Amino acid sequence: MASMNMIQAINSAMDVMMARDDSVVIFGEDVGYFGGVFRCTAGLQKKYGKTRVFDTPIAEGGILGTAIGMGVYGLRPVAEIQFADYIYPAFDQLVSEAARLRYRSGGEFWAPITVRAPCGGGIFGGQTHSQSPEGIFTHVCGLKTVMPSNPYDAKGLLIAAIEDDDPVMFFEPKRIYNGPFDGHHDRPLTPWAKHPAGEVPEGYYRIELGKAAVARPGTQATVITYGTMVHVCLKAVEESGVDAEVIDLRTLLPVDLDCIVESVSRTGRCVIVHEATHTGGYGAELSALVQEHCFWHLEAPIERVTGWDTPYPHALEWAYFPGPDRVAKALKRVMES
Amino acid sequence: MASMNMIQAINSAMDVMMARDDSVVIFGEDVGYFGGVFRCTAGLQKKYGKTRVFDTPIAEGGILGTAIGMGVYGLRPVAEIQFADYIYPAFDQLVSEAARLRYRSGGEFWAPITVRAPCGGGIFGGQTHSQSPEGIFTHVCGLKTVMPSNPYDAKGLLIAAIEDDDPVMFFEPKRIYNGPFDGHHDRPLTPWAKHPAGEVPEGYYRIELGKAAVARPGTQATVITYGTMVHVCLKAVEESGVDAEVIDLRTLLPVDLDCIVESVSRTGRCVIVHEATHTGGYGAELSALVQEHCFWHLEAPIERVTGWDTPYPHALEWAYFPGPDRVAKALKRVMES
Amino acid sequence: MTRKKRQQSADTPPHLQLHVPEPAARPGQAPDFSKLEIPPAGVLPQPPVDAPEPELRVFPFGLIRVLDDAHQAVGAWDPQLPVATLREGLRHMLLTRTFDDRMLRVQRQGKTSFYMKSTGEEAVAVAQAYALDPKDMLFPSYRQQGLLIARNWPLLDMMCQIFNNSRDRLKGRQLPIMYSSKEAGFFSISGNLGTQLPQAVGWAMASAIRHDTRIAAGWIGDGTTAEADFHYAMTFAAVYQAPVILNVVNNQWAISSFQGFAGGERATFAARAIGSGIPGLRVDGNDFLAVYAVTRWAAARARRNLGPTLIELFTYRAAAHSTSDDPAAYRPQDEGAKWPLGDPIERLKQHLIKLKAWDEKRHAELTKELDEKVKADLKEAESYGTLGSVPVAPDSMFEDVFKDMPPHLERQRRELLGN
Amino acid sequence: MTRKKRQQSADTPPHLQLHVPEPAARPGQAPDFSKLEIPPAGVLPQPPVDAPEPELRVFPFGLIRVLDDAHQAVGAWDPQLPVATLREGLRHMLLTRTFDDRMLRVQRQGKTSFYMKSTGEEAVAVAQAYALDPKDMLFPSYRQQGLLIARNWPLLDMMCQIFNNSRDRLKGRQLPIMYSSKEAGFFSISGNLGTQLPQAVGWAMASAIRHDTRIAAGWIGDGTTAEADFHYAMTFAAVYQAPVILNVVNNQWAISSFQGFAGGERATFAARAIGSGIPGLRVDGNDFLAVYAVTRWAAARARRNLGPTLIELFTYRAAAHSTSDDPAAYRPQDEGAKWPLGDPIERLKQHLIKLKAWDEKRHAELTKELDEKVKADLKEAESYGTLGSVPVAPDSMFEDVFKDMPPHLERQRRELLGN
Ligand SMILES: Cc1ncc(C[n+]2csc(CCOP(=O)(O)OP(=O)(O)O)c2C)c(N)n1
Ligand SMILES: Cc1ncc(C[n+]2csc(CCOP(=O)(O)OP(=O)(O)O)c2C)c(N)n1
Ligand SMILES: [Mg+2]
Ligand SMILES: [Mg+2]
Repeated sequence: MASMNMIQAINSAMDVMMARDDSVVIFGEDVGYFGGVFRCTAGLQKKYGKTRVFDTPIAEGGILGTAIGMGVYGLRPVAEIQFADYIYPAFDQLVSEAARLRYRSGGEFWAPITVRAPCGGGIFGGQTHSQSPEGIFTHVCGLKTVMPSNPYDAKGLLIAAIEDDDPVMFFEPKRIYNGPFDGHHDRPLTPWAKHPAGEVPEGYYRIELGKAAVARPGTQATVITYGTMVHVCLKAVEESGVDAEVIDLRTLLPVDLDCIVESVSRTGRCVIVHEATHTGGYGAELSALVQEHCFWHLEAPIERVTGWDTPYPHALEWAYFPGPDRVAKALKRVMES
Repeated sequence: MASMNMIQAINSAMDVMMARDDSVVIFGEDVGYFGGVFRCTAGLQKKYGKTRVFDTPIAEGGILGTAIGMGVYGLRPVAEIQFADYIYPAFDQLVSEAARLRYRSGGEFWAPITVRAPCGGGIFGGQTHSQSPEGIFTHVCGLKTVMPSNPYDAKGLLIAAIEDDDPVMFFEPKRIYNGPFDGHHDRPLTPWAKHPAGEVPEGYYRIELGKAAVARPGTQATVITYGTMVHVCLKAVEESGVDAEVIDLRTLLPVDLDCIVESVSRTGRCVIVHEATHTGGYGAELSALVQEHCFWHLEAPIERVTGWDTPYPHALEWAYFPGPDRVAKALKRVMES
Repeated sequence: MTRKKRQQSADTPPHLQLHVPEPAARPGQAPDFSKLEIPPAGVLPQPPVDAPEPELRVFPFGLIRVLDDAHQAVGAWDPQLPVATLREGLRHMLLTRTFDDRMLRVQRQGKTSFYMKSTGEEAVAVAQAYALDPKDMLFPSYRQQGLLIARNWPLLDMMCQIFNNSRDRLKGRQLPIMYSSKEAGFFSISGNLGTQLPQAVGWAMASAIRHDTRIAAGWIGDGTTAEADFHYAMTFAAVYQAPVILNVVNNQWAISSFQGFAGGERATFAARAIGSGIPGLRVDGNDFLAVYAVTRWAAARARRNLGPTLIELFTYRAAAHSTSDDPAAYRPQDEGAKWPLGDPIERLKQHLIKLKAWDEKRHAELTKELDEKVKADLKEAESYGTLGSVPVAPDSMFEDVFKDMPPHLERQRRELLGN
Repeated sequence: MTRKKRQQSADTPPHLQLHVPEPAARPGQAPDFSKLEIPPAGVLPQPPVDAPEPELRVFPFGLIRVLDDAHQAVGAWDPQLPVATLREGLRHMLLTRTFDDRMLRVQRQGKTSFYMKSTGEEAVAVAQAYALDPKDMLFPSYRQQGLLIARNWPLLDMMCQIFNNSRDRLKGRQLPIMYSSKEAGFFSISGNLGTQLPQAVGWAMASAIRHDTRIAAGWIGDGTTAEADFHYAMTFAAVYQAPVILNVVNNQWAISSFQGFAGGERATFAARAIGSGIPGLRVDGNDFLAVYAVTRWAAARARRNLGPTLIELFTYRAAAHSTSDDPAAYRPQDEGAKWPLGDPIERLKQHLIKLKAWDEKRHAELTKELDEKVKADLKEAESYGTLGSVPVAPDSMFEDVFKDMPPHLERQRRELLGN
């Protein structure tokens, strides 16, 4: 066991997989010699060589187009998109190719690529360094989508994603790279070293895709969330005084419906929280699923607490970010009705 | 008044706007001399000249990138994407630019572009000529999304879209270009000439964006749908014997929430229908909205009837297409619970 | 500054005009190739495969030709192929055309939904398949069915895909002609233009990473060069010196848009190579020998770690774009017949006749033999069903979306099956 | 066929290797420009603006220089600018640098979140702004703040954007330096690389469609040439002969990636023009006179309906990529200081001194004057607040998503305001 922040845990996952499987290759903008603008690939080129860890042209579509070709050859490419906000130029290769290849070839060809991308706000990055586009990808059949909330999960899920034979979108909430951010931006951040999930095995381990975790058991309501918002929701539960269960989805697609249904059927109340914009976000799918599967148990309308339907405004970051107060308010509303 | 099919109505809308406003320009792959693979721009280049109606390179991202520049200059570009399935290469220009420009420039710059794209299946087009990607765009703040279900609406909505100062995604369900397809692919198609909505004024008229239409009033349940599925749902209602109200959204974003809430509050039962894939589709947002605003009126779980979460399979088109039987079954289910 | 600027605005410039490309002739007009420059055959030298790129910059502006107008093989690029190979090439090209003609008829009979011919472009696919190693990986567009045929892939298998019948390995999922064959090293054809080109580069990069010996080749059309994927492929191939051949089949039309809308009015497509610092060869795509020779040259270069090559294959799309298209609406009906560089099959045939290795009688026999072979395969293929005539198991629709079926697809599968 | 193939595989090729570009020097090593070819100043002729593109194909492989190593203006490209204009140019370049240095300090003081300098690249923005008409539309990247400054846009306005304060016209929405000024003809800077380039082409196409006289210019960096938008811009500009100037500022670095990862090892960026059949000029980006001259030439060409020009401005990113970056981690610390083409401000200063139109004393005075001007503006800007020091009305967040606020945003606005 070692104490790792999320960057170190992600780095460790790739290190472990590079050592175990020489078909794993890593590339992206500035990931090679420099080790990535967030340092997630630091030291890997030195350790595994320039032809397994390398820098690329600034062309996200080219990065994923070539990644697919490498995957078809038989490699396991792990491609970094520098910010999730810059994944759109690669959208066609993801939707029309990575997600469709196995299907259209009758199972003959596939590309086991892992696409890593830092996402989310709270770092004064402005509208093009703060986005959470996961809801676009969960609508695309053929893609798996993952978003960890802590170092331990990040490593185990990334290893599972790299080993997965389907394309996996792996979103890393950059706001919690260094510590579990609870939304109180005016208070000092606790480092991962002080958090149990900052204790990470140095070696190989997997966390299966498609399995949620109960971040906090509770009886009165169910909060369904993922990524940075897990910590915001835990804080909100604490501050609201509501004994709510907090579910950390970890994998958005395939989603762990059993875990959700079991919990909401028990509590009868549900709040869904994500940082992404509201309309058509993944929260909409979660809300639809909950009411379809728990309708007769629901005692209050399902609430969605999300980013607003605007770009991420630089100076108004904290008015945009769905903080603990907004979550707590929603918890109170579902309790009151 | 004249009898028009949907292609003619769309052509007429552009013709009217080209004549009224010389800042309107039309371009896209094969739209110029040839008049478009679906003939929607037939005759317009001859009438308005090569510099207002022209062919483009095969580069959807370039088509919309230049369209934005033209919009910034002061033109009103109407760009055709040959099939909605081919819009993904333009995704970055749509999401990061068209949708964000007014916001990020504090209202100084904007691009009043209209993006026309034929969508939907039922024509044996296979997985890359059958997609309904509207649910990706309704999640993008800053874009408006429209999908007409008949010639009269198509013309009025397209004129409103071209006049709109925000970017508008205008999806045309190609299956109903020639007639209101009710899902019974084994029966002859009634042409628009035999349908009241095939009666279209030759001149200028608008249908405001953001206003739904009640395609069929009803009392026992509410069916919320749009595009081709409007006709499928009308048939399903007829066949199910349920006196359901059928709402044709026409504009998906901004959505006509009042119309939805008024209806579902009355009927207490709701079925949402679209052709797009299920998970994270626009139906999820509609379901979430309905349960948020009509929770206390709901007497049965909201049902979603959609395309399956797979690519559109060529030979299995009719097993994939959500036909009247599936909709009728759902109606019966919501009535029984 | 402001003073200076006023001066500038002073020299009042003319009013700006938008240039919109226009082909030389439209329906009703006579085909016009007067602006077309066709250098004589055999004039261009063949550089050593390790020639540095700066020494190769004449090739994008020339046209490599081996077969001259008298059907003789001339010049440094003559690959000097054995007569047996030439006859085999003729056979594969003719088989491709026979197959195309037959399948078009089948589509017209309503036995399938769609078809695309490669008429006039058979030399591209067949000669290039010959010039490559059987283990090299091919990333084609939808118009290189000749690659599969030249690799002796069973027509029967192709027909079963076209019919989406019980023997369709793609389980009825794909539009006709969207072939896929891992065994033949023929990558799954995409409906989205151009996506295969950076994938070909990625595959080649992987082959280099693994110190393999196999190279990759990709094909796109002239119109598709405008897509981002062409740019990505060129950039990544150049940066990593990937062992790949990037082919642009310039058949001068993209549905109704002539090559001017892809930039063909201003430069050749081979010239794009200069900006990336990789060799660009422009070849008469209807000249079997020339196509073979340039492809061999590019393959040798790639195999020796000398990097990628861009090849522009200059040809003409003699048939309609697809069964959904009617060229009479946008180009002169006889334009194809008047194409100065002729027909690839006719030209190789005449060359063989010149070599006294062929004659009309044997050609007629071959034509008949191939026609019967195609008919026979077709008969068998139809016995496994045509589009819609045999039920495909509907729930197979849910397979292969993912390697293992996740719960939500399992639920949907059960709903479809009504239980 | 099969026999032939066996032969092929027979000549066993070497094992493939992936080439991964590597810069000449890394931290700890001495800067190495030995492979760099710098032709002397004044050698290249200036072609007439209506010269056909095929006659211009030498320029992408050369380097247009006017100021020689003795700081004299030499050769056909000397724009012969009045001394007053040169002094003004020096002033605007120095003002840009002074502004950059000051704002960096301000960021370090925590008064804003982010900053990006253009140090070493001031001649690009300032000389190009001079060479264009004030009404021409500019589509810059984030490193051409000099364009605004050369157009005499108030520093105060720029500072207020950087501080997101009460005078920020962009309502606190944008990251610092993401300027936008319709009045200055300066397009809203995008955080997404390259998107502005096809937009510049579209704007120019519109100007041509409307028979306007204004042209457009767009800027991207060397690294950004790999993005699709560069390809789209080149293709559309060439096809429609749009009145636009496409500028590639090759400062040799893209964050930590040297230009080799954009293809710079194989060809110049100006050479991309050849493949599109448009003129490509490569210029010493640190030579104020040369940058002015090539831009004037390209602008004149565009204004006369002679189409687009690609300009590669060869320079060096002397500072860090941004305040989030530390170049010491990936390049020799003194590489910038050793850059053979020197510093644009120093070189213009020395040229003016050579012309007896300037001296160290006046330069020192100017430096002081500009420093005070920037300080004064800064004082005023700070009086309107710095990042976070003044509350921005939170509900302004919902404005301008659409022209009119739709109901769902109105609902969200009310929720935010708690009513
Ligand atoms: C991304 C994308 N855009 C548009 C289309 C529609 N489309 C199919 S083929 C074609 C023309 C392609 O022309 P070219 O590249 O010259 O190839 P050719 O058909 O001549 O072989 C077009 C526009 C598509 N399939 N994919
Ligand atoms: C689409 C996109 N991908 C990646 C980035 C992250 N990024 C910002 S600047 C930069 C380097 C750009 O280098 P270059 O084009 O040479 O411009 P320079 O910074 O040198 O002026 C990168 C990769 C981005 N902003 N947008
Ligand atoms: Mg073509
Ligand atoms: Mg750079």
